[in-house]
Amino acid sequence: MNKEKKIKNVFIEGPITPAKIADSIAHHQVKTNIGAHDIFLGQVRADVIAGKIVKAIEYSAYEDMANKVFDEIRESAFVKYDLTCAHIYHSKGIVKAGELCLFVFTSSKHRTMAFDACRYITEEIKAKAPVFGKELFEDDSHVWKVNH
Amino acid sequence: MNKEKKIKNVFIEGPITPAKIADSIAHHQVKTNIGAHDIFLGQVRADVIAGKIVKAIEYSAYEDMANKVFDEIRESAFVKYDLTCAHIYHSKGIVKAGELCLFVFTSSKHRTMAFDACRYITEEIKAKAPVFGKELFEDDSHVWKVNH
Amino acid sequence: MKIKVLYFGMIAEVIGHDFEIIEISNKNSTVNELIKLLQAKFPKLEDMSFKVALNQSIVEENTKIGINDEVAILPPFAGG
Amino acid sequence: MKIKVLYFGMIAEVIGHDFEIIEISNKNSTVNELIKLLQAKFPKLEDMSFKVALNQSIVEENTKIGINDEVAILPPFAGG
Repeated sequence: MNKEKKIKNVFIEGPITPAKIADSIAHHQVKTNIGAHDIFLGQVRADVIAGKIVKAIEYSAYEDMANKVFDEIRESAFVKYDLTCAHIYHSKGIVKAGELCLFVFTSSKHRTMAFDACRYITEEIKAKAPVFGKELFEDDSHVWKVNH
Repeated sequence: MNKEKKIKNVFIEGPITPAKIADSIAHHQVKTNIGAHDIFLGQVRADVIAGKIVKAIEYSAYEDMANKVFDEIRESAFVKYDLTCAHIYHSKGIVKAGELCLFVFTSSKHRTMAFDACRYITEEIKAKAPVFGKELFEDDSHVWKVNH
Repeated sequence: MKIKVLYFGMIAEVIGHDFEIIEISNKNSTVNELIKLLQAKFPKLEDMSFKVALNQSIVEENTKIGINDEVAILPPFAGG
Repeated sequence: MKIKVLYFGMIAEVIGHDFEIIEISNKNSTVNELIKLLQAKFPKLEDMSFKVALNQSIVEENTKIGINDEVAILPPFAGG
């Protein structure tokens, strides 16, 4: 039974929609041992950089490695925290300013675990996932985004 | 100009729907200075108490005071944290197991503030809002819920 | 003087109403005196945990009650 | 030996491709030697910050590169 574990694809083409988030929440209503959910959403900002406004970010990734990293982060969250569920979705391709690029969703019996795990997963993603972002300006020039 | 501040009504009759949450998220996509949202959702658990399963919680509140308390909590979050937006919705009436009874939504330029504020608001609500919950069992008996 | 006292949750259940008009002794009555009066009337209250709000703010037991104050007896909170 | 090197983000932009087949000196080549070779070919890389992954895990510069290793040059991360 040395079957290799199937790694989930975390990437969604384009922005993550509010409808997608509502669907995910609705799917958890059958799990009546859950008392608390925490959801983190990353939204693309129309930052002003050297006088030019960011109109979108174009995300690219080393997808195979990124999916492996997302899976490891998720697994480690289940080890560290008493979770019922944990889900991660990240955009690839163009996400306009105001649209959502990251959706982290943790659920637990009690709020402390849901809060701690959501924050942990988000910080781990920012630090460890090989995802790259090209901030596009109105004049079609760009800069590369770097996480802090 | 000694006009009294209009206090927002935080209460929603019955459960908070995933569609309501999606709508709230969508309304924030025009605010392109937001980079991070954190959402806390409270969900009614089908706890087993003395061998009986909770089928729903019936929420009641000292509504005028609760809305004042929610408003104070929200205002204090804006003082403590650098927030763009903060919203609170709480159910009144019957919320079945698996359905949502609390929706806290914070938005900021950066993730730290959104996370900290969402947790702060949630803890403050649990401690300070005069909201009462009757845990209803299948046999129509009940117990009163107490926050910890 | 007569004051209106609001009851909530398990307190309202024990007392059997959402509110009552209560006669308290004089203009210097405190929250503590009101509690004693209610406990004499409803002995079950002695075993129950609650807070008292005057005009929608939680107050200490030594707070004086005024004639137009909105008084509320609040059982443990269960919001969220 | 020949190895395949993957480029991402601003690194791919500077180099002009998403991947290249690179000839490295021998079977004991390290990540550090590959970096020096790439910097000689693309001087702009000297001013850039990046990490190297072997088979989808970040490695140190003294790690040896094997013939079937998947090598990737990764600029700073910007996920979320």
